[in-house]
Amino acid sequence: EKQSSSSSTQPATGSASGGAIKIGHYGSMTGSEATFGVSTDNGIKLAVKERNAAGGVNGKQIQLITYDDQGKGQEAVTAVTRLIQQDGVVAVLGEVASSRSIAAGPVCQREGVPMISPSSTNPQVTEIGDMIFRVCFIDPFQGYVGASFAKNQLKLDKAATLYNRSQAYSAGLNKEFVNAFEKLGGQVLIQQAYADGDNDFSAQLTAIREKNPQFIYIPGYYTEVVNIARQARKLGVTCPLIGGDGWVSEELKNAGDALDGCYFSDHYSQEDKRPEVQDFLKKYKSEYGKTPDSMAALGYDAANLLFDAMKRAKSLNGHDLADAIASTKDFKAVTGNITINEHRDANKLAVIQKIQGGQFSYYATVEPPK
Amino acid sequence: MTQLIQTLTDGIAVGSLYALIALGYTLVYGILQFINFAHSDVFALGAWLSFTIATWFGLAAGSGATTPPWYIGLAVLALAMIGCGIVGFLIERLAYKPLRAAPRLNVLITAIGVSLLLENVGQLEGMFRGHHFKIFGPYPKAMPALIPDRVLLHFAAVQFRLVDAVVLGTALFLMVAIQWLVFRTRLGMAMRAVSFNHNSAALMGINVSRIISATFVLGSMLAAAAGFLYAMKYAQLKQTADNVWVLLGLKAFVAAVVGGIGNIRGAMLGGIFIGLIEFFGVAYLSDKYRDVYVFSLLIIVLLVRPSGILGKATVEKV
Amino acid sequence: MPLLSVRNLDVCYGVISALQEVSLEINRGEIVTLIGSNGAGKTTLLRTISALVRPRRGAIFFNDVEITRLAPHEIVRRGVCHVPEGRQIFANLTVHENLLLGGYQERDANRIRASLDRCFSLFPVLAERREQRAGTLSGGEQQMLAIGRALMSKPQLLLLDEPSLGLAPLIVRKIFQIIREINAEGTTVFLVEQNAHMALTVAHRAYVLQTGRVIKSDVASNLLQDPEVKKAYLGG
Amino acid sequence: MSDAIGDNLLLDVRDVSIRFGGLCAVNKFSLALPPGALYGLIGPNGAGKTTAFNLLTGVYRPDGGSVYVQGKRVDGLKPHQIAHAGLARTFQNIRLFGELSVLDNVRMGAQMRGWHGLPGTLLRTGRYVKAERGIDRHARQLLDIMGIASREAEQAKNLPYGDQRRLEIARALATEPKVLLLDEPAAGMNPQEKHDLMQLIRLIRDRFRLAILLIEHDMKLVMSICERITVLDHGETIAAGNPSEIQANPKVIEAYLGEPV
Amino acid sequence: MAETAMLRKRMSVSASESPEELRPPAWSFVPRAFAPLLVGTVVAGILYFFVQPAIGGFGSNLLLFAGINIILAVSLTIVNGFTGQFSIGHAGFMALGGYTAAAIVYYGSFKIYGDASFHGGLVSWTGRAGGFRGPLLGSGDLLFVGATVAGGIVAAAAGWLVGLPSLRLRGDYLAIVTLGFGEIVRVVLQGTDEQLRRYDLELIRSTPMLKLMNKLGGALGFIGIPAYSTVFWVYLWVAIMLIVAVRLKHSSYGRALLSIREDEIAAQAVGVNITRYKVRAFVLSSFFAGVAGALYALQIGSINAGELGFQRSFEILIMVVLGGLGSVSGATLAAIILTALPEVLRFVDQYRMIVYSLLLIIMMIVRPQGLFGVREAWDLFRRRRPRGGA
Ligand SMILES: Nc1ncnc2c1ncn2[C@@H]1O[C@H](COP(=O)(O)OP(=O)(O)OP(=O)(O)O)[C@@H](O)[C@H]1O
Ligand SMILES: Nc1ncnc2c1ncn2[C@@H]1O[C@H](COP(=O)(O)OP(=O)(O)OP(=O)(O)O)[C@@H](O)[C@H]1O
Ligand SMILES: [Mg+2]
Ligand SMILES: [Mg+2]
Repeated sequence: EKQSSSSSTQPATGSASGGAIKIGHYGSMTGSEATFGVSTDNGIKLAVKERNAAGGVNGKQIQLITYDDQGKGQEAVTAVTRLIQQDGVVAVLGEVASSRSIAAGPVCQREGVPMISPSSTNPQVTEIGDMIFRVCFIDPFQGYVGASFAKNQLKLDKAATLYNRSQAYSAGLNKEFVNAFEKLGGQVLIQQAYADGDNDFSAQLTAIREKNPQFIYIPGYYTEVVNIARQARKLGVTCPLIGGDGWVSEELKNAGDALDGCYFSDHYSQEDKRPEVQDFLKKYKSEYGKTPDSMAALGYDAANLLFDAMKRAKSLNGHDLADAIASTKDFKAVTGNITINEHRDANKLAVIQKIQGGQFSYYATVEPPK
Repeated sequence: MTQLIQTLTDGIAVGSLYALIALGYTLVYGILQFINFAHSDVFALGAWLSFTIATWFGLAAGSGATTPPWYIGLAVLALAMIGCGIVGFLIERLAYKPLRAAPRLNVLITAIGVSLLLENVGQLEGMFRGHHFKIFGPYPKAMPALIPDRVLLHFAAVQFRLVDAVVLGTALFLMVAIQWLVFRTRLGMAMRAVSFNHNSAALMGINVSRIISATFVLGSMLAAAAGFLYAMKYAQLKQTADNVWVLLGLKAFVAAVVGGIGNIRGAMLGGIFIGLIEFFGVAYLSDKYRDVYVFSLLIIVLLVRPSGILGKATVEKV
Repeated sequence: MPLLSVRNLDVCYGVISALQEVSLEINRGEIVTLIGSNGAGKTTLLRTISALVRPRRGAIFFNDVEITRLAPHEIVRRGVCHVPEGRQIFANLTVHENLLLGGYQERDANRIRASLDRCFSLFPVLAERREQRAGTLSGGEQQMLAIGRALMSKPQLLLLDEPSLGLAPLIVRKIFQIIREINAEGTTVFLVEQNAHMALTVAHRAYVLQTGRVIKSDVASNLLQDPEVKKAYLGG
Repeated sequence: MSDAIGDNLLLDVRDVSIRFGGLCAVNKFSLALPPGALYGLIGPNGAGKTTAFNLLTGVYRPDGGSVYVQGKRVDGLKPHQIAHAGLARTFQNIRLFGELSVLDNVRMGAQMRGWHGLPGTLLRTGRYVKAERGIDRHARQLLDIMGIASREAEQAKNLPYGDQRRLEIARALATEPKVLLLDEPAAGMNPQEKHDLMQLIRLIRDRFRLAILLIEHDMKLVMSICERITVLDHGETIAAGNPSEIQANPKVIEAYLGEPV
Repeated sequence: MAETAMLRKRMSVSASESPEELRPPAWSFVPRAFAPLLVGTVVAGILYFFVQPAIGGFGSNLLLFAGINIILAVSLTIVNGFTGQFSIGHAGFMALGGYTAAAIVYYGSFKIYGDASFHGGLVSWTGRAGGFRGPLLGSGDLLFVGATVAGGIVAAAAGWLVGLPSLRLRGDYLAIVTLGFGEIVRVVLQGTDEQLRRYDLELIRSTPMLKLMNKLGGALGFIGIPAYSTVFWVYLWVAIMLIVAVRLKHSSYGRALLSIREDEIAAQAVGVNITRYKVRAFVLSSFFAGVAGALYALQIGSINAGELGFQRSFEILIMVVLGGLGSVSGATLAAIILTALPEVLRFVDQYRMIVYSLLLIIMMIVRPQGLFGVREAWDLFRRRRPRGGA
């Protein structure tokens, strides 16, 4: 009831915050990528609410300040500067898109405030410096997961890919998948691309159909995959489609039966009996009335990992906090057990989900490459 | 060969959707000489309204859902058109009308403002005074199928579907209907008079405000129809601020310009042209530069014919 | 009872005052002319009567009903028709369509046809050019079209703003002759003219406007003899 | 006529023609203006008078024929090049720079003769300042002459019609032309104003030693001021001569005047 | 006749003046040419050394973006406001300038220093970490300034290309072509190859600069650029931009542009070569847009073409219209207001963009002529404006 799950954007006015610890989140809450920003924020808000209900961190309540960056690098820089300088947050969560994490990351690095990106997968994000962390896969790993699953488990050799060339996530994952798949001895027959805002993929799918691949790797977001799948089926492309964690969403049911028998890599399985997972699913569903997508789960994990580090940190001073985050080992998160490695990336396993009747379920686990 | 025919059918199918949206641009431009940048948002609104109304009717998407009888689809379409018509009316009255005498650039900026407003209101979802509310929300939704998914024609692996036929047919029908309206009716004559000069039209006893409102309402209803058909064709609707809508609107606008903005048949021609260029470009050149083809075509056409393919060059008498 | 009566009209463009305290009356069946030098405010007065410009103060009555606050199209409907300065014909429409627009508020097809016929009999040239785009007509033809178009609505009062502007002498005489004919058929005419000599010859009464004020009003033939008017407007 | 041929002609037009689609708007139009000439061009509406001006000033490109300004061939050149050659004009439908001030309108004309480039403008070189001061002075003088100096700060579009016409003339004069083409400069003026304007035009011609060609429908005026008159009808030159000849010419009476004025 | 006599008198007022008295003394050239620039430099210096530390990181961040937006808005004013050519592809020029400068500085740093970190001097120092060491006007500064100018030049070249169609196209048609151009730039930049990184040092060293120009980062954008733009540099460019725009506006050159806006045919009739002027307006305008893009990329340290589409162009256009078409001071003020507005509106939370768009509509309705109309802020304080040389 109190400012427990405050997503308030009021600047610190002393009285309102009391002794609360402030953390910031920046993301695209409006504009064309709002879907992802809102999901992440929902996950973070849920984590904050739970944490505060459980007495906060070290006896202090957490206050979350969320700033919208409209999906623009410039706004991201401004938002993060404001979070740090005006609001005095001890840590920053964000962004979904790698390009914006890369734009705003240097601010955190310079100001010595740790930043945890929930879902920026480009390897270069954490290369900004020792203040920048993440809880998601990086592209090379997930690309490998997709490739090795297709090659080793499904025994498929001939791939086509269809990716969003204007999105770093999609383009990065595509590249890593192709690398890995070819290294494993597979053959990528054709790579096709689309751009943000495209909604008709029949031209690309027609080109792919001509090559007759055994499967299509589609490293995109669920917002596009549904249409791609439907159009593929209409064009008579019947091979399985395989994707990454961008697929995770209950909106996949929008595809009807078009995605039946398709697979995607994910951080965790919703059938996983671990209490972290089941609690999260239940609470998320009761709070927001829908199942979380991976952005929400990663936002939730990023926040909880941060709280965990806060508890362990010598002080909430940026460098102490960063040290604590860096030393995270086997943290029990929804999206798997996270260990922060020397690159400040998250080491965790990946699972493969299979889709049937608009629902997805656990299919396999993939180990990291040796 | 299959690829050629496939590309051709797809290009025409998507092109006729462009044409449908372009009709609205061209109508408003032809009468008011004003690029209604909010048109693509009314189009998005049309699609989302169709979804919302279909949901009210208890329809749902997904596997196993059957297509309801045809009159339900028609009812959804009609209601969406009415809804968008009302919104179009309000937009014109509240945002554009006060700017009648202002420079055109101002109206353009206002249109951008309206567009931002519609986008951001559409994606709203949140808490207000402890109540959860939602306009359309930030998540994509699946439109229930109202047109049976039937294949009309087969050619090897190429299928021509009912939905595409309906889109093409509607575009053609509306083109003819608008052409008739503008050139054969009293309202159309008044519209053309208003397009020349508001004051002169008023001196003929024409209620200029009403004609402009009518134009806008009509344009918005066209957008709604296009939105409905879009929802039929692509099932999944992205949130209102998504680039999909903007880009579709932009390409439709480009189509209108290529065909000769203000020219109703030009919109149709331009739409199909753009659709074909896009698909043949992706299929036979490179998938990387889809939008580049469209915009390059635009630039080339305008350099060769500065007022579009069917547009009339307005020579100023000195 | 005057057909049109303008009372104490003040009109401004921003801070520039164009008309001050203008009052005048036009009786049924008259031809009244308004003369005055450039920028005197003649056009402004006509524009105010047909509501294209809003007055700051004052009132306008037509048939004893106040029309000051009406919209332009409502005033047209009441029977006031304005042929604006510079003709303003619909350049991209045909002659025929222009005329039809003139009769826009008439819905009865028969009456429209009757008006058209009358118009074509007044201006036979227009009948010849029926399907031509109005923008390609010559200046004089455009002027005839503008007047013809105004007559289509069978106005009680016709406001003419400088109908002779830029026309060849032959045509000017013709236009003035037509004004007389129209008037003889019962239309009241309010004529704004620079060609003061001609205007005063056809008109019954006249007003003289100087920098936004009515400075004289009299029977036209008197003004034609008035030394001041002669000096200022008739070229000595 | 033959005595007017030679290098001392300011404007020499030979057989220019143009067609619009099927319409021959101007056919084999010829004219010669010696220094100090004040000639008239008349004809019914749509005769092609304005079109002839447009041909001379490069707005339209003639289909045939040639135009010389001070001995320099200008047909086929761009309008701005023709302006530099010494031909200036006013427009039948006034074309002022409406949003600009009256003074700026005339300065626009004056700058043609006092040119300096972008670097000079940005660095404010001595040449630039000098040129700019010269332009300014020249412009103010012209406003004075035309009697609209008191309105120099107003926006051109807000001037009354008559003053707009005067301003157009001032702007044209500011380009320091040798030949001035006036398209119905007195339209919309009352007889007294017309009379004043004509005096002014005469004086301008004397002062600036120009040749002036004038389109006007007011016969009283044309006949009293022009030394020679050319009559166009349907693009054809149907008569040319001094005022009394023209007034007596039956073709002109039939096509244009109607009856003797 | 009395009037004739008066006319004659009016005619004779113009005593002939010797042209030499109009020419200012030669010594006055230097102060006249450079005094404003000097003032601009001093102001930029004050902002950098005194104001920036006082307002903190958040304030100076806004200050920087405001400065960049001023350059963008005023440069667009030259095309849209002065010349009346309707351009909505300004972000495209910005992107070109930004990527060019980014590539030069990034790859140049590798070639010169062997890494892409900051090698700046006194006026490029953002006080980011540690203390300031290094040369007063560090060598990195020179690279940066060169890159900025190069960015401007590349954008200007593109401006020339876009200016050409403006000769044939009018109004909305030109607008849509510029928009198309901007989108093409965006798509092409998004389709470039991946950036070479520090692991590829040898490859960078051995590849000629021009060949590196297609390795611009693709979808991710160009990242890891050393951030040289500081308040000083940005405001120095703001000063240059303003001086250019104001001097242009109040000169024959600028009036020629204005006359094109007002009436092309009449402009030609008074000897204006409209072809040349239109193209030059585009070139000048896009040069500064390119510079602004360079400053932007080198301030944030990354640049992403995906964000520089037509929506960004619209933002700039809004500043121009809001300021008053053709008003330099208006565009400047509007740029400042519109940079700050989204931050001011943060308190309305998720309704921010809604309030923003409503404000936009309302501002257009209540002040259609923009903040200052076509005039300048200083005109509002003066009744008569003795301009030019008078
Ligand atoms: N739109 C306007 N904005 C500002 N001032 C205007 C406007 N229209 C007219 N004026 C001014 O109002 C005054 C009266 O103009 P109006 O056009 O009524 O004169 P007029 O008598 O018709 O002159 P003319 O014989 O030239 O047609 C003039 O001083 C003119 O400059
Ligand atoms: N750009 C054009 N395209 C087609 N026809 C044109 C064009 N310009 C002029 N005309 C036609 O050429 C003819 C001559 O027109 P012009 O304007 O020269 O006449 P004018 O002698 O100036 O008449 P007025 O006295 O009415 O001004 C007209 O029939 C006109 O319609
Ligand atoms: Mg008038
Ligand atoms: Mg003419």
